[in-house]
Amino acid sequence: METVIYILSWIFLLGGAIFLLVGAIGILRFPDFYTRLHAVSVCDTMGAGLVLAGLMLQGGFSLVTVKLLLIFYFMIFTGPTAVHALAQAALQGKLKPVVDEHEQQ
Amino acid sequence: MSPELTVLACVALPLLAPALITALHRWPNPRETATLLTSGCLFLLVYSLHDDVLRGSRPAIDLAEPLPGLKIGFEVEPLGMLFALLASFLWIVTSVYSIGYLRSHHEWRQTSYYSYFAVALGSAMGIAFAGNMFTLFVFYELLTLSTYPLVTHAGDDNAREGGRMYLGYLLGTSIILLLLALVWTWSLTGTLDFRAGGILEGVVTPGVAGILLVLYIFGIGKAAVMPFHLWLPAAMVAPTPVSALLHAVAVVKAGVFTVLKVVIYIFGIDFLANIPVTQWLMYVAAATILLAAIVALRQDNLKLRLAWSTISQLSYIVMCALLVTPLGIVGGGMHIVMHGFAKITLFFCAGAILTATHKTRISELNGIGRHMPWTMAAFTVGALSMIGIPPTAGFISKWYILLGAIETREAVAAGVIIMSTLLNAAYFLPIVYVAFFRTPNDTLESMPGHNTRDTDGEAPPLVVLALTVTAAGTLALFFLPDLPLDLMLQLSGGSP
Amino acid sequence: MLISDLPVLQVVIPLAAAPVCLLLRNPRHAWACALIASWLVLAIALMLVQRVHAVGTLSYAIGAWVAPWGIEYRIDMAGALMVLVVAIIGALVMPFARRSIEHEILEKCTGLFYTCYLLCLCGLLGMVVTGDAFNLFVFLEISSLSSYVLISLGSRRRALTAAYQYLIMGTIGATFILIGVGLLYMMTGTLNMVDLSQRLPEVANTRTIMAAFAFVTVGVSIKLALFPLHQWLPNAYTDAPSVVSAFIAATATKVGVYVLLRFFFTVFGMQFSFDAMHVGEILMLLAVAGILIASLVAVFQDNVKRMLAYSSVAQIGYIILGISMASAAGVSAGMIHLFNHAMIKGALFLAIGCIFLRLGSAELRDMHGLARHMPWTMAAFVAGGLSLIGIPLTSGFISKWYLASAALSGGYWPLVVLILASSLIGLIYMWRVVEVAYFHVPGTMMHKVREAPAVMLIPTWLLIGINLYVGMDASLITDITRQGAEILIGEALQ
Amino acid sequence: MEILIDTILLVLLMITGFSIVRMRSLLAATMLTSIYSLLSASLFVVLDAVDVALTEAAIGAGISTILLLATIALTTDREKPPQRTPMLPLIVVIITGMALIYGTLDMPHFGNPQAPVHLHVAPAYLHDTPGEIGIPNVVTSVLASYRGYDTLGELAVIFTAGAGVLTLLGYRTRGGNSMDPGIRKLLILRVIGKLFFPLILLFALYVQFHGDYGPGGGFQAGVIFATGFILYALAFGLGNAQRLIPHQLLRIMVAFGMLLYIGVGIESMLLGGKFLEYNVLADDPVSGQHLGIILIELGVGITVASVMLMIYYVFRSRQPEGDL
Amino acid sequence: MSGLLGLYNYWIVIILMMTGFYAVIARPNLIKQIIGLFIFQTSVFILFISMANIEGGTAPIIKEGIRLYSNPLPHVLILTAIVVSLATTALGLALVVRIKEAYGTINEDNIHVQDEED
Repeated sequence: METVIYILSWIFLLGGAIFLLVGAIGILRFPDFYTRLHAVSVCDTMGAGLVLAGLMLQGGFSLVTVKLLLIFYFMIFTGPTAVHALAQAALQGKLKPVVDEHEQQ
Repeated sequence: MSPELTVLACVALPLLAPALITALHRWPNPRETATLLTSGCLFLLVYSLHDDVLRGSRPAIDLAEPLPGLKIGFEVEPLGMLFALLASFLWIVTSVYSIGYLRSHHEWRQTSYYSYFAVALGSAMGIAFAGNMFTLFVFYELLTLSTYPLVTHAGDDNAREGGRMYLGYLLGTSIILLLLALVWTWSLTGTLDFRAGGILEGVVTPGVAGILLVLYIFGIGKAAVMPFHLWLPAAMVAPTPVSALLHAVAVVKAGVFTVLKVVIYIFGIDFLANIPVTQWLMYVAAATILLAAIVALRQDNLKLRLAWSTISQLSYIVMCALLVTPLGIVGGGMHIVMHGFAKITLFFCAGAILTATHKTRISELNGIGRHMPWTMAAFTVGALSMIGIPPTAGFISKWYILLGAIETREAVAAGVIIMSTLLNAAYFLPIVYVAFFRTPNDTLESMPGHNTRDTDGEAPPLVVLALTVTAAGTLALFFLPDLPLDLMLQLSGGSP
Repeated sequence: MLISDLPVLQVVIPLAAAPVCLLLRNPRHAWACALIASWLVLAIALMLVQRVHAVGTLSYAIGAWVAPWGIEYRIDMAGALMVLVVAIIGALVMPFARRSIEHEILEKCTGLFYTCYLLCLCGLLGMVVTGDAFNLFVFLEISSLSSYVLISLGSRRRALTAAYQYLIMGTIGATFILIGVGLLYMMTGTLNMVDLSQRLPEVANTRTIMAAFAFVTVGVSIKLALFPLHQWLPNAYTDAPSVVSAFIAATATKVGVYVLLRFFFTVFGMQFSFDAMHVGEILMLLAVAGILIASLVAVFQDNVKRMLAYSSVAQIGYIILGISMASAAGVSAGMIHLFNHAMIKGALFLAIGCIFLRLGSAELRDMHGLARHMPWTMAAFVAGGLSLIGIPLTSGFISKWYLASAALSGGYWPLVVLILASSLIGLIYMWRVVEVAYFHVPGTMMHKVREAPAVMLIPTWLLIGINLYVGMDASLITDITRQGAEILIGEALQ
Repeated sequence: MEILIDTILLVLLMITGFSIVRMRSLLAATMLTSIYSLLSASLFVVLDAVDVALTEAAIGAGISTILLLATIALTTDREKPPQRTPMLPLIVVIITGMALIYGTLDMPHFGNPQAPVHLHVAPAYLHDTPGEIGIPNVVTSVLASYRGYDTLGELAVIFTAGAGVLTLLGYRTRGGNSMDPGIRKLLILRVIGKLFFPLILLFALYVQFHGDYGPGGGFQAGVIFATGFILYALAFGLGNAQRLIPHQLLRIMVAFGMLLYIGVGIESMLLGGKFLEYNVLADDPVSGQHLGIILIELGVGITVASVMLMIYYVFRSRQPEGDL
Repeated sequence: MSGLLGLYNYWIVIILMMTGFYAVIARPNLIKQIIGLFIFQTSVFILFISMANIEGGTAPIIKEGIRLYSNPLPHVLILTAIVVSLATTALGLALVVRIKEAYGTINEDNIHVQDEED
């Protein structure tokens, strides 16, 4: 049983890490602010969630898991809110999204 | 009053007088009365001490001890007694003169003038009665500072320039050289007391003593040994009474007095005689005598000529001190008094001429003796005394100096005395000649816009009174030199 | 509360008074609060000096945790002297402050001004009495931060840049001290100064300790404005409100010097500092350069406060010069000058404060003929100036005398000449002011100028009085400094 | 493992540090500074300094960033390229760095249990805390009791900063009900803000009173408390936040916290002990210590929270109305 | 860890410190200077915390069964120092705001130019 949980937790952890990595690559590769924001927000929520889940599995039924749950709770609220605020601010700052010129024509 | 308290009073009285003078600043007559009263009292106080001193007692009192081993204290000894008598007596005369002079010139800030004058005199008293070198140094600096406002009394750019030089030279030499010498002496001996026979003998090598002597002689800038003499002509921007009392008597004599004190009580004559540097310094003084006299020859401004003459005469005294013989010391002490009377007379005359005719240049004085007979007669007496012709006081001091030079077989010194006598004659007698024997040319009567009331006749009576008194003193001291002579002989401890 | 609690009380009283000041709405009340606190501090300081004199070094374990586990307050004779300096200046500046501050800074800031002043006072006192290296850093920061604020309150906008510059340099200095203390702790495991001094000899020849020494020295040198780390000082003193200039000029750098003394002699020990690290030679060189250059720069200043500020840099040079001789005579001379200079500079800056109140300027060109309208103020200025130059019967003379004789006995010939000659440069710059104030014809603006109020003149003259008293009878102060120097040197010799 | 994390974090710190120096945009530099602070907080956790990590995260990454942002909003976010040659600073820096590296050569190695720091003074804290103070968190016991006076000094520093900022920038009251128009649009932010505000306060209280047993204490709690209100002010506008906690109240609280701390010290003196000797506060020394620590931590918390909030108010109130 | 590797940690910290220090003294922008100061100080904190570390130790919170704790004293010192650093930053920034209002710039070079003109 323990081995199963252990392996499972590592799968979660690694999966989370991959999501985070992808998000980071997205930040670097995407062309403009909004798309980058998109990449990071989506991947981060998922990645962080997976990492937390993995950690919870390792922690078992203890105070640590409760704390991790709380963190998860905070994360799912704050992450999107922050991204929303950022996008809103960019929009207010008259930042135009980059649009593919071929399509526009 | 016990002698100790009298000593204290002598110093404190003039230092406290400004309070009274300032309090009376709205009422000129009481204010001047206060000055006169103070000076009179001071002289009486000082005079009351001289008996004790002649009988051999040395009233002493200690006031404070700012640093361990360094006291502010007073002790009266013959040389100081002599200096104090001179300064306090001439203060009375100068006060009288000042009143006449300042009022006729409508000078501003008379209250502060009298106040600082009193402080300067107090400092001179402090120097005279100083019981140790530290006290002397304190009052030496106080004298510099209290005379600074007097030098710059006029308050214009000229005065400021002169004041700067005055302060720069006097504070500069005293702080860098004299203070260094003091600190050094103190660190070597642990004391700065004046002791008969000196405090340095046996403590330092002749080499160090030589350096110290150089520091002392040049550090005492008030003695105006070249090359630290330029402050004296610069100080001539002061009102004439200031030049008269301070820069012919109190300040400069304080300088040479300090030199004598250092020679007698810090080094000791016997010790000093063995230091080779002494002789060299004497030659410097001798050179100063001659050079200053030559410069004096070329001055057209009367006060400046007198100032250069003072430089020359001061070095007489320094030279005397450096002859390191009792006779020389006697001569030096006597010259302090004799030159004091003569030079103050000459300055009074210069001031009187300025007051009466607004003239400062010698070349403008043609025939002035006819308009101002009293003044010019007094001037003649002073000039004769400076040259050393009997029956004036100058003869006596020169006599002793010459004796001292001969005793030590210093041909150079003797030669210099003779030479400078000739030079003195060369720069003073022409003035007398011009004043009495040349016909007045354009200047006196026909100057346009000139106030005729002033031109015709003498200066204000108070001025004339003062200069007559000092001229009479110059003559009297020739016939009655006992008081100063007794004091000096007691100091040198023997008969002439 | 007993007599034995005095060491901590003198720091806690201003510290407690500061929040009270913040609460008081009325600036007058805040002023009264600060006044009472600073007078209490003075009373305690006097009692402390007397107690240290009677029973020797005082030690107070805060929280009853004995050193090195707890923080210790330690007052020996040198510390007591410093406490006295700070307390005297603090107590005399306060009565002066009310009028001056009402005139110079905005009304809504006055209450806060007193809060910051009290904090600064508390920080300086804490630095002096603490026996713990890290606690020193904390109180250093209290005093520094509050002095940045105090300086920034000056009426010109340059005050802001001056305060900012001071903040940057001060923080760099403090961080250097922190690094040094950290390295010391790393090698010894303790922060208590006495404990440090006992444990250091074992590790004294390690490179870490040498680096620690260098960092502490540089850090403290910035705080005390040792040439050439003095750049913050002229601006800060020039543009701060007059009261602040007086208070900080008289205390802050002096406390810095004291901290340096503590580190050199108590913590690192004389042998390490002077024999192994050769700090004496370096300091002497810097002190000489500082004295000469800063004095010369002072001559060319047209703002009197700036001139005094440069003169402060030079005077700090004298103090350091005394210390750099590493002899009991030298250290004691340095401490005498430390005390005297605090009193002199305090008085001079207060006099300038009086002038500023009436003129609204400290520029030389605005002071033409000022002496006729403000005779007492200018007389105080002249008296302070004479003391700065070192005229006999003033305290400046005493310190120059001791410095010169210490240099003589140490065989430093050229230094004696330098000490004496540089006082002449002092004469030049002081006399520029005197000439302008006494000899120039007053301008038209001058007619409205009146003498400063008595509440400002009295503290100024009290400081001048202290100067003159020390000049007349220095035995009290030389006694204290001699004991202080002996303790410092003696500890090093053990 | 720890060493690996440690090394990676250090490398990241270096990268961040260099980027900050090179960065021309001050806004970006500020964000990187915040990251720098967060990275060092992580490093502190790795190095077993949990209390420090919490503080660094709250203060370094939190409040400092907010202040920097507020300043940039009031000034400018572009840095002009430097005109002077950076040679002299470079030399100074290199010399200083070399001196330090020279100093490290004789240092005890990283983590060495035989280092002097682990042999003197500190073992006594670890050994005596349970008996003398009776709380498990040794950091708190040293902070609040053994070196309680340092903490008082530290509080005084914060107090000085508060008074100083207030003196420098002054305080301008903002119209009562106004809400920044920029914020009015952000409905989501407001909702989330309202949701989190009580949670943050709750967390602050936890950190405050749990400080004896785990990481935390007055400083951290105070900062978190202030952060909660800052969030509120961001979401609902400064005016509303000020109605919740008026400036005057802050002023009183700032002073009250200080006085509480000093009061505990004076009280212990009055009871016959030394300054800050908590043992005398109760019959039993250990409970006296407990009481003392709780009281002073409370004082710290109150003052820190109110100073932080006050500084924020002051900075924000400088901004023209309606500006974010 | 042994040899030079044992000092590696310190060396990186020193580089960090110098990075911040450089920003303080080389950059004319006032905000950048404050940021530099902040980095300088934070790096010093890392130095302190590094020295508190003990191999195999845990956080200094007493628990049953654990014998090795890292040194709590540097932690306490750094808690204080962090607060001090914040106080400095806050004051510095307040000054920067005032300077901007008074001079219209936060570039040191420009400020000097204006000061010269005064």
